[in-house]
Amino acid sequence: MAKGILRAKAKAKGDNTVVKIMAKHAMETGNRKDKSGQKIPAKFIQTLNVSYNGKTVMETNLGTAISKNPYLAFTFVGGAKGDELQMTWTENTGASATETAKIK
Amino acid sequence: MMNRRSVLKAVFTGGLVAGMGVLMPRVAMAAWSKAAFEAESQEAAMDVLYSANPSASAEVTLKAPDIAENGAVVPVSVKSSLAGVTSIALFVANNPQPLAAQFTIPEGTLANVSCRIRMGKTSEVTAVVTTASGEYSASKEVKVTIGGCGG
Amino acid sequence: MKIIKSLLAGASLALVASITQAATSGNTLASVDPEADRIALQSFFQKRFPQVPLDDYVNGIYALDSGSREQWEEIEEFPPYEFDVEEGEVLFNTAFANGKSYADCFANGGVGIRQNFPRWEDSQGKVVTLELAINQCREANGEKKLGWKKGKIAQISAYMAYTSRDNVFDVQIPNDEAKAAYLDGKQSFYTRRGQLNMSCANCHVAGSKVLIRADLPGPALGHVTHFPVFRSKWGNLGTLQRRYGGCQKNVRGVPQKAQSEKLRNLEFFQTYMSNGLVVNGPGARK
Amino acid sequence: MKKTISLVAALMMVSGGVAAQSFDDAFNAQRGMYGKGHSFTFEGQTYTTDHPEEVAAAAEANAANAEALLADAKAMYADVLAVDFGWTLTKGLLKSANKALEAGDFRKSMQLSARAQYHSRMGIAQYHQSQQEWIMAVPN
Repeated sequence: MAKGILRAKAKAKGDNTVVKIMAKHAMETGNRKDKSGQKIPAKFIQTLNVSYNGKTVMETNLGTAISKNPYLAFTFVGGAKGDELQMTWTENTGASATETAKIK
Repeated sequence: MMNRRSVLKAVFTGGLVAGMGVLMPRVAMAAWSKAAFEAESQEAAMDVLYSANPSASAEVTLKAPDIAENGAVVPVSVKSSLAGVTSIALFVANNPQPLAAQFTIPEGTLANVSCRIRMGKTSEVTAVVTTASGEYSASKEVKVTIGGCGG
Repeated sequence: MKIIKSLLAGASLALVASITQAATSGNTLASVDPEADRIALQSFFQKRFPQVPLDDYVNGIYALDSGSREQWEEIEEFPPYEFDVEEGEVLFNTAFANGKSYADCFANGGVGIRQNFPRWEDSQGKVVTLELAINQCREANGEKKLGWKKGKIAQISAYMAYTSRDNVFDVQIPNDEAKAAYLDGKQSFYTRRGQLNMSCANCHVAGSKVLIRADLPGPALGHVTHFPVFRSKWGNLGTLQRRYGGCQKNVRGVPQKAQSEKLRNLEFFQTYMSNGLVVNGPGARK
Repeated sequence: MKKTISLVAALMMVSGGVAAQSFDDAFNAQRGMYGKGHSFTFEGQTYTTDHPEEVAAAAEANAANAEALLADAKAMYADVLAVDFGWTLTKGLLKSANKALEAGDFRKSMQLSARAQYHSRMGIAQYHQSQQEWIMAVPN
């Protein structure tokens, strides 16, 4: 299953769309040590941006104080059942990807 | 909402990325600010981001538990009834790096976000809401206890 | 006699003071009455927490602790085990090298059957938990066993529980051998272990309104309905038997082995106690 | 944690469950009140509040005694594991006792072995006690 790391539940509710996103990610802070006492290097999602119809509806900058499997919920005006959301994440390592989700 | 002072400060503290972000035309918020996210005190982080100290406001609502079930996953929500909210930021004062997240709120998106944060120990959690007229905040102490067994 | 005990031992024995010897169900194969046990446990909790509806016990500790419940409901908005259910489904549907799959080992293709486990298997003369059945299925098809406590086995178990949500637990005790296993599990549940000299019941029955540091122990009723669980403390998904080992270590006892006869019987007893409640696993816990 | 453990000790003393004071009750009451190294009389005889393990640990500190005590403690640990009632800290105590023995610190080794043996003896007692008493905790 070539699914990305993001899972989204986007629901059209009246004039609004409620978006809930969770990423499968350890959000390593860089402060933890492994069993041999070596620091585990920081590896976390730095930004997660969501757009709808080419318009940005949410931009986030995240730090290491965001929990493992980061969660984000917000609501924007507009959006209709069947439409698509674009979600772009970038890691502090430079890794990045865009994933999509349908509004239900 | 950064002015020249905070730009200078950001650059001065080695926050090259933050500085550049601010110098760019302000498309919503600045890029990920190393200076702010790596600042080791809430004051320093706020200094990078804001020109003045945010003032407490009843129109900012921070929802967080009194006692966190588990400091690793603390559900937090922020909303505001203020007009023209452009961004929301979350700080955990006693974390090694207090700035937890920034959310840019474009027009058409409600000033109401939820996320889950990590807390190393009991701490004040502060939400700062940015509007055209400045920064407003709400704070709440969240207790992090050493668990017993956990249900 | 009990009064003397609680006087001597103070607070912790006082917990037992209100409890008298079971009259209707005993400690021998002839006298033990599982149904009476189950009803007695239910009425114990209903007497103690009259405001909590019976159905709510499937939510474990969150049936009793409102502060935690709010956070849990927030977490359940997008629970961390969703990835595991997804991965469990993929694992469940991936064929073995011989072309067969898990679906071939279970009734109804393995879907919606969580409520029938653990079950007494006459042919094996023992209690078979869902996780044991999963590994038996693998071995019967020439695959290696999975580890018992976390990872793939927990994910498969989570998926199978997920497909069984809202089905009513229906653990059967078909004969005296099964009853003996039940009795053994019951004894384990009420037996004090470890340096702290505590039984499961000390915390999860008698102690269900006593704080352990900042935590309330989960009520024994409905205790097993939401497993496997994603515990924030673990940061991943784990099986009930992983939790058993953790509990036994918490009271400073050398833990019994996962899927040992003792722990399988304990799970058999505990699940029988939750008969009538629904499957709501997998769960999210602190 | 200290508090919990002393409570545990209190629980241990009620093992007999007989109203008239048995030797165990008397011993435990005296031990609880005065700690080790105290003398008391029970039915006309004088006893001390020391556990048997403490008496053994107080023997002359030499290699032979330390080795013997460690061997006893290990044997009893095997016994308690056989009935499935081991305590978690015992293994570490035995390990430390072994280390101290190798380092030539016989007194320390004997004290650690004695503690390990006490754990195992209590675990075995817990096993026997639980066989009788578990049913009393069942609600009805």
